Amino acid sequence: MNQKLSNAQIAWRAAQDIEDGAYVNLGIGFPEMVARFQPPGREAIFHTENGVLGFGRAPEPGQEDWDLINAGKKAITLKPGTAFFHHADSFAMVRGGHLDVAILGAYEVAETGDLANWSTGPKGVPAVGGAMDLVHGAKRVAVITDHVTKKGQPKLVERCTLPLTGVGCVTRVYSSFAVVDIEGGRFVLREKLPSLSMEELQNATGAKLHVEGAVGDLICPEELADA
Amino acid sequence: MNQKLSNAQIAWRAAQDIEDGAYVNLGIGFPEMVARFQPPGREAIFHTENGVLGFGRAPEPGQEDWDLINAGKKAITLKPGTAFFHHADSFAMVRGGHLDVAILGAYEVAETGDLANWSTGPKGVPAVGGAMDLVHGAKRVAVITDHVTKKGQPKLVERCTLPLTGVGCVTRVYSSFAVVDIEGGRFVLREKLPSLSMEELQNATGAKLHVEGAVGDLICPEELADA
Amino acid sequence: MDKRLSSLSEAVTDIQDGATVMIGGFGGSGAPIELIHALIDRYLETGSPKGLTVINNNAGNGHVGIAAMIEQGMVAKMICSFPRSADPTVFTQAYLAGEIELELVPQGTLAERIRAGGAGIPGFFTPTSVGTDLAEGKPVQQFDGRDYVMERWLKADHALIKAELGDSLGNLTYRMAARNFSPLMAMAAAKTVVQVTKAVEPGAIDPEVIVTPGIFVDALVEVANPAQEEELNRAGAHHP
Amino acid sequence: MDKRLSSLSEAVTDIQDGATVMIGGFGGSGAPIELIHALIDRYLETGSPKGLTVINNNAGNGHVGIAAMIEQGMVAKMICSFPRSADPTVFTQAYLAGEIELELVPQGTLAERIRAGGAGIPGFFTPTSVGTDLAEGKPVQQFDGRDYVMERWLKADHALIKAELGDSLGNLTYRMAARNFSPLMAMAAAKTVVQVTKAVEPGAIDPEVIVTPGIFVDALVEVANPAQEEELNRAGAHHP
Repeated sequence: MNQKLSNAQIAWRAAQDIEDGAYVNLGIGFPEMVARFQPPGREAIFHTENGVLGFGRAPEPGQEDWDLINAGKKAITLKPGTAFFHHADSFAMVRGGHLDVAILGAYEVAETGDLANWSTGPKGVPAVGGAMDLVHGAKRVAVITDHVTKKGQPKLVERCTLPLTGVGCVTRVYSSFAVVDIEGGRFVLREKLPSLSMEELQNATGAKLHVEGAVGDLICPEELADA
Repeated sequence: MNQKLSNAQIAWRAAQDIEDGAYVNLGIGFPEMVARFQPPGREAIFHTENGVLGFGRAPEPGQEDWDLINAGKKAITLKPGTAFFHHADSFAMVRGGHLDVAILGAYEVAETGDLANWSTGPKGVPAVGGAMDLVHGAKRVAVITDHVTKKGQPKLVERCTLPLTGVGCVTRVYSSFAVVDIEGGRFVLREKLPSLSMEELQNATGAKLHVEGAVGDLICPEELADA
Repeated sequence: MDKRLSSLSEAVTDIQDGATVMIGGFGGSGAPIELIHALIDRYLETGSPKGLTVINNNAGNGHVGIAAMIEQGMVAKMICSFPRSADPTVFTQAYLAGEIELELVPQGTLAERIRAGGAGIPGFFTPTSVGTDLAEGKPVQQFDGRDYVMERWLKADHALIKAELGDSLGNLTYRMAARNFSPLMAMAAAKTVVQVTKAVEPGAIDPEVIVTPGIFVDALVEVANPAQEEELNRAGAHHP
Repeated sequence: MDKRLSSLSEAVTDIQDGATVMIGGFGGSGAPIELIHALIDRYLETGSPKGLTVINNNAGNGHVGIAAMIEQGMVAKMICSFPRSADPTVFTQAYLAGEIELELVPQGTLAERIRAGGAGIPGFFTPTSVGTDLAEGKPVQQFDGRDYVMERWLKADHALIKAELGDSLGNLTYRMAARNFSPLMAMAAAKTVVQVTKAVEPGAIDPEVIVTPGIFVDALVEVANPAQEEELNRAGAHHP
């Protein structure tokens, strides 16, 4: 069971479900990678909560303008149609249901749709950013994540043990092993790595994986395997 | 008792209390006239709730641009420093306590500071506009009004009989006879027409006029008497 | 993705009977006359849409725009702050005859309720209207010793607004005081359709001066040289 | 009326011990470095102001700006959404040592609470944080079958922000993503002081593109070629 998708492959798979013209917010860190893999012929419009809509790719090193950054404080660029606005308008977009998709990272996702991704407990400095707004704002909240922790513990669980970001908010998980929908308080398996048996996948998952209809093969570009 | 100030004289008197640089909203109709009488060397900045701050005087007839109007739907003009904004920002200015003065008309003002100026009762079509926001937003709410109705009934009263615009909101009344402050639920006379006796003034007033210290002479430019 | 439509009739085709429609404008400034008239024309041809709830600061003036909608009997209810105007006879007659319902809302509360609808805020507290007839039946709560009224968000099925420049992504600018409620309504409606005086390509509007970002706009149609309601009324115009 | 000041020291002279201060910026974009450093310089000279409550999205980075304020011991409490950064050691050490208080607020709630403070809205309802630790102790109310948390406005004694153009009446524009919280903070503080990259005369800014109208601004000071926090930190700068 050492086969798994790379982060780039997970991000690629998540990008396949983003429609042309969709308004999308990508969480800071790993989810930002999704923007690299827009399918040909489709153009999503990316929102960053610090007040930019429709921005372009990262600038070349040395070309950064540090007044033009994303929520992860990374430099971005303009493209035709970019708009600036203040933070209250930005979160009106989020909370008001104007985003089509938010893609976030996770410490844990429960079969109830609960998400924990902001705090690993009382130690250290807590930081929440815009995650709690995003999970209750976007029309569709998806998670991209390794299927298990570095120690091999399931990240898809019955109930979250870490402090929650939101209750019943996630509807799809793109993991390093599978694509799983959350429907009616249950994990429903949609796609899995062909190399994994159902038993192996279930053993790596902290709650029951339901099967309804066909389970597709989760196949991502090989050239992203090392990315 | 047929001597009284003209509307222009009342507006002139109210204008004398507006400080240089004050942010001022003038109610639609009669209060708009206050803008004409800014004392030399002072410049107030006028706000209209439909989204313009720091506008200029009325345009010459024929020069109107009907996209540039005030709350009374009268044409206004730009001047250096004018700003446009939407209605939510405009009422953030009002409700958020950013206006120094609002000057409004009145059907009735009570010694409690209650104001009635939006509805004459259940007949006809009610219309409130921004009056209810203004009375609870501006740092100082003043009223300009005839001292009595056309039928000679007092407009300064113990308790309003008409539907209220706001409770305990007015602090000064500029009338055709007097300048009256509202303090601690009482009318306190500050200035009166020299030609009126205290008894005449009290008889024209629907609640007790208190005197604390000197009562000044209410003297306005003669040339405005017929304006 | 290109949000531009080629005709006014296409822009108003999916408004259903009984829908709630926000219409931009304060008096005549910002009134999307051509969109409104296209909607009236559709009603005259097809009998739909009718039974509408219309949200605007006013209730029409003269015999064009919202007044003409009321005159045709398309409007069941107005939500507004100031249904008086220089020539409000159409609304006044319908109202006094009991043919149209009125929800009167203080102007700042109206603006904030619409913004709240767009911003996902289902309720908020305001000092406006405390102790008056317009607060009747609404919850009152004290904060720091002062009373406030709780008001609910306002949303709509459709918004019809007018803007100055609009690019194909829906980014908008407005013209002077014609801005008023339109940026708020664009946020609060499930579907926002805009008549723009000039349609441009993305990038033609400086990102710093965009007032309504395209995420709030579903479709736009160019109407060069739009009619100004005030000028129509001064000329005694009727629609149709 | 001319709101322009001639020096940075004059701009920060009336901030008292224990004051609540909103500081613009998201990370380094929009951080009013020169105003902050002038405040630190005043503290180093006079011992005041100290015991401050600072409201910002973050809690400083490196050893300049807000991080330098914390490093000098001027800050009793941070209200922010994200006190982590590339180099947040100053806040982290003070926090873990119990020397600074933290009120953690979701970013959208922080923005809306500041706007509410500026707009005279003492409380509002949001779905954000429902069912989480950050909603603990806050009233929950149901609207249309969904739970919402009631949040209170945030106001401040002072706001220190950075803008691009500013005229003598206080009308402002911003630069790209440096806009972020600053227009909201300008509304919510009793006294708003702005460092502008270029001071201009009234009329030099198109009325359509003004982001913060002058009514929200009390004073401004020109700082041409302002430092960018991110660049300072990449260069390993310290203040003082």
